[in-house]
Amino acid sequence: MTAAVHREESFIGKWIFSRDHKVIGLQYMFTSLVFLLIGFSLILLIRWQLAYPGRPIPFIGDLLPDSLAPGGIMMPDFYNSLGAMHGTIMIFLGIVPLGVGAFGNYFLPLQIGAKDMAFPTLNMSSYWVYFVGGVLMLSSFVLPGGAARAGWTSYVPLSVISSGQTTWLLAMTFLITSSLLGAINFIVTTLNLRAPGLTWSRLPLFVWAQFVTGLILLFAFPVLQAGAVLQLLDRVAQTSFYMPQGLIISGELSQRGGGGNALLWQHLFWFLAHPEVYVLLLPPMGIVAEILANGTRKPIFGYKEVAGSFCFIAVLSFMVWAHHMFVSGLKTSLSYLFMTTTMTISIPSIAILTCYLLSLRNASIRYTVPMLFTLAFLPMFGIGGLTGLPLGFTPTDVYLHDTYYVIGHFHYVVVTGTLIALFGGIYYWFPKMFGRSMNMFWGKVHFWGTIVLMNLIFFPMFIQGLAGVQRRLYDPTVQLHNLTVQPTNVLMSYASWGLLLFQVPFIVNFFWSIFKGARSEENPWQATTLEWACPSPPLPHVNFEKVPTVHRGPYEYSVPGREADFWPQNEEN
Amino acid sequence: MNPAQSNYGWGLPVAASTYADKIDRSLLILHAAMAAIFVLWAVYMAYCLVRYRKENSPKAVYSHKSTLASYTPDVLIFIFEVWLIFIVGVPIWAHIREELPAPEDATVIRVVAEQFAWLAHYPGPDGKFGRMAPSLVDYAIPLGLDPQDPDAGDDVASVNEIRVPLGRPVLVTLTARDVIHSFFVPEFRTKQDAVPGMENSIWFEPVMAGRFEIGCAQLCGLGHYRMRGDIFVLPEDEYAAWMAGEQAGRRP
Amino acid sequence: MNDTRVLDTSTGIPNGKLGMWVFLASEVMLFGGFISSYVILRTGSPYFSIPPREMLGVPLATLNTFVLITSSVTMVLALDAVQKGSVKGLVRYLSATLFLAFCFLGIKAYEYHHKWLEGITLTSGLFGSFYYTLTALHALHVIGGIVFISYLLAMALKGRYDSREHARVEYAGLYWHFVDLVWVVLFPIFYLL
Amino acid sequence: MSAERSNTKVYLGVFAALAFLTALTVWASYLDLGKGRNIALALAIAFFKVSLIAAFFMHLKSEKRAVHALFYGAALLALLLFLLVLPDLGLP
Repeated sequence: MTAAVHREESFIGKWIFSRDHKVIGLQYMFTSLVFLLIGFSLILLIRWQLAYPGRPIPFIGDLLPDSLAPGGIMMPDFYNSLGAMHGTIMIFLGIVPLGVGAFGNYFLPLQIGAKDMAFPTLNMSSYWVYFVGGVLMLSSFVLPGGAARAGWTSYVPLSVISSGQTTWLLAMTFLITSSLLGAINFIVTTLNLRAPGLTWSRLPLFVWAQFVTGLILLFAFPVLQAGAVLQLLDRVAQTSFYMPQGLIISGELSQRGGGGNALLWQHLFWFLAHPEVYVLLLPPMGIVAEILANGTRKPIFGYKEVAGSFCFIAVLSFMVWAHHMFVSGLKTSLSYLFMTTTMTISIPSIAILTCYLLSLRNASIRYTVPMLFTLAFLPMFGIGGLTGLPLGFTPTDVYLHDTYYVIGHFHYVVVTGTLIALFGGIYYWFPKMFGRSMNMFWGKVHFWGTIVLMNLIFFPMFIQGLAGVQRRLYDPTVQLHNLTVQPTNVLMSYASWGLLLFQVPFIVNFFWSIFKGARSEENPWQATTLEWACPSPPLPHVNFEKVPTVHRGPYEYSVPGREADFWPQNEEN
Repeated sequence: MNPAQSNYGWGLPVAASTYADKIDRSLLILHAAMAAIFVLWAVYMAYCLVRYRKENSPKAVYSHKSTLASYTPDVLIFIFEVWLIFIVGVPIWAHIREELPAPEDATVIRVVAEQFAWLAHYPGPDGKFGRMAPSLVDYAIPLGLDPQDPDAGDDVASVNEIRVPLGRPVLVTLTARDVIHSFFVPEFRTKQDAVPGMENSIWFEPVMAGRFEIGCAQLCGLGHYRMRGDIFVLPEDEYAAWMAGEQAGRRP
Repeated sequence: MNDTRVLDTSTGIPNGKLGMWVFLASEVMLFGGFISSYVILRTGSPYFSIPPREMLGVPLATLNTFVLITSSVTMVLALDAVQKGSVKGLVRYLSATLFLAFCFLGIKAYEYHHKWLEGITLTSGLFGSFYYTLTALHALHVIGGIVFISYLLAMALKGRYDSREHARVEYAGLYWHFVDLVWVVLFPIFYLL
Repeated sequence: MSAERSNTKVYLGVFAALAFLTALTVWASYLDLGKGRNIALALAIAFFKVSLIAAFFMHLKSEKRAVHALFYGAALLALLLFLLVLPDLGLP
């Protein structure tokens, strides 16, 4: 393959409309980190309202317009908007673009020894469609209708009659299109552009995770696209796909034709949303596998079991969605089926966790910062996974559904699971991306502060859930059964504000190290996968000086009879 | 009588319906199993973190062999789950969802959820619900009861308050008028979405008299948090007296 | 003879073709979602009134299906022609495909107008809503196909394609056959059942 | 190159089959075979036409495993969505 003639690109061509997967990866990273911060700050306002219902928010209160928070006291509508946008921004604009867009775009081609993604222009347009979707989603706060307020799940008929949803739906269409373009790229790149010798059983688990995630996105997102189009028409064109007969809205009989079914949206939405939560989970599990093998200096225990479990999760994730609907009028016969499939899908997650934990045996563990995050991922994701059992089991789900137990469950999986692994990934691959390493002392400060405070926020949610505190309550003290556990809200609120403080060292450390971090050589962690076989940052447009050929599995650490305890994939002998 | 704070503690609220203790037992079994699994893994992991740290074991042991024994956690949990679902779960779920009591020996009530209130509708002594027309709905008659309908004569309607006699199961037919709400009574461990355009029926049988709180568990708009109501479980005679009072109030 | 750019992909399938197939897989799920919603509401909702057959204009729709099938054939003949190296054949068949695509849209526009006057509108009932939503989405895909094929025609006229270099013609063919395939499913479920 | 000549014949043959099947399904829809059988027949004909187009026009017959996996995977998942939602909302 003739090396691409390196023409001097203008600043625009090089950084803004670049087709280089590394630049697009960085664009995704910076944008998704900003969105994560925005989404996180929304919930800090909610935490004040939950801790001290009805009292004016101290500093920010009077900055907010009177339509949203007169006299600094947050109105219920604004509270619902904050909650809905927190969920939407964190999932669709924050974590998935960080896990799939940033890490996937940057490191998938590197780890398979490719020059770039299969379709560079498609890759660039996927970022810009995501960017437009993100801006549109955020702009809904200032648009006349205000932000969406029917939860990130946007259940009908509430989402059809309340304002702010049209912008949400349009922005979602952009985000879905962006994810689909990205998924096409990931699948074709993994299938077609693997370096010579890189067979499926030598593929790093991170690549397995991204490939399987691409397939899940490809098959799941279009169904939500269909659902969103139907809901958009219900809102804008007065059709009634989801609007049943004879609705009486604020006193008057609605003039719609009626005949639709409100549960149809829930089926279409959760058909995407459950595979989506595995899209949130799989890339970080891939990152954990990479860092764990590197930190324990030994091959991941049961490579085939883990890769097999990824595929098994992907297939099963399309058959479990209605466990979100056990109490929503789903027919009882179907709830038996979905309870069984939900319990079956817990097996591959347990299998993966078992393999990761068994990798610690006979290891030689290095407590580097990425390794700290990875080791913390294991128990935290364990709690998240285990608390999923009572929610997938119908008799207990009857009580726990739509309470704070559910919120504790998915935050343990997504925040102390996925986000912690993604932080570990940032510390681990920062030297490769910028040629400098992040400050490890501040990394440890960030780690310990984040882990402790996250547990202080999310563990009391289980206590609230068992006490029956419903989710999305503007003022929990109105319900008498919430009064006893109300003090936990105060603790959780202070912990969440503390968590914001502990992100400051990370943010400063991240941007400071890009320019001033200590220089690091090509393979600082002495890892074996291909992305360490090219200069850091990798050569623009071609990554590797010469196309690497792969001779062995991805995690050949501590091979007996060799003095170096790591054996890179591309080394001949 | 306001609900003594005793109904709600730091753990589960008081189990005030027949199947509440079944659900509590399932919760206990599950959480005990989860705690056991977590503790076992935590102990194992802590041991590994200390025993196999770099200083203590400078050279890792290279192996790709995944022994059969490594599958024991998965197999054990799978067996536990199979037992849990088919032996424990399915019977309880069938009991809660499918064994609805016969209408004649249960207190039958229609509950219509609307944006931010629970409208209860009792059939009255004749046991028959009056016709409800959406077109008749207005402030005076929130339920839209048709006055001319003979059955509606003795119907009783109430807002955010439901009275039921102790000792008989309660059969509730749930529907909603505008958006999806969710009828949730923590003490009875019962929860069911009220979906517009659909009639979901649930049942519970209180085992103690008292005042229990209804909450809405599905986001239904800006008033979702204040959409609360009360279920008063009255002894048989008190309930009869109340119903008689309602009827007496009816005849001019 | 396959396109010469199938060099060193690990699966031996050229990137473009695999990309198109992956895209078509997502399209199957998109139309799958729509058609499932339509059929489910049609069997499930008691208020789903199906208009009488005379209002649906079955003969015209049959002609429309025939037009789209013919365009699918001319598309595959275009690919066949360029594989045999005859650029003239390619141009001829591509223009035929374009013409037939415009015919399809023309007939579809007339059908919309006719149905709207007959009383089947977007908000006249669930059948109308689903009919216009799905067929409009399909028509959008036809328009997308038209843009793709006109680009091919322009390139073919400039002599860009020959028996060795014609990958894009194949990919446009795949896309166009998929659009025809979707209509083959939409036709019976809207008009005949 | 003789294999090439017969291609056009194959395509025209498939074209004739598709045209015939379209006419057949329209004609069959006017027969009153009972609701269930009408639906089954129409869907069977549509499925047959779809497989004709996919196999011959899209050359699915001569494609590699990866493409087959994608196409059948998508079709199966779309069917899964339909078959799992139908009993809940579709049937009384």
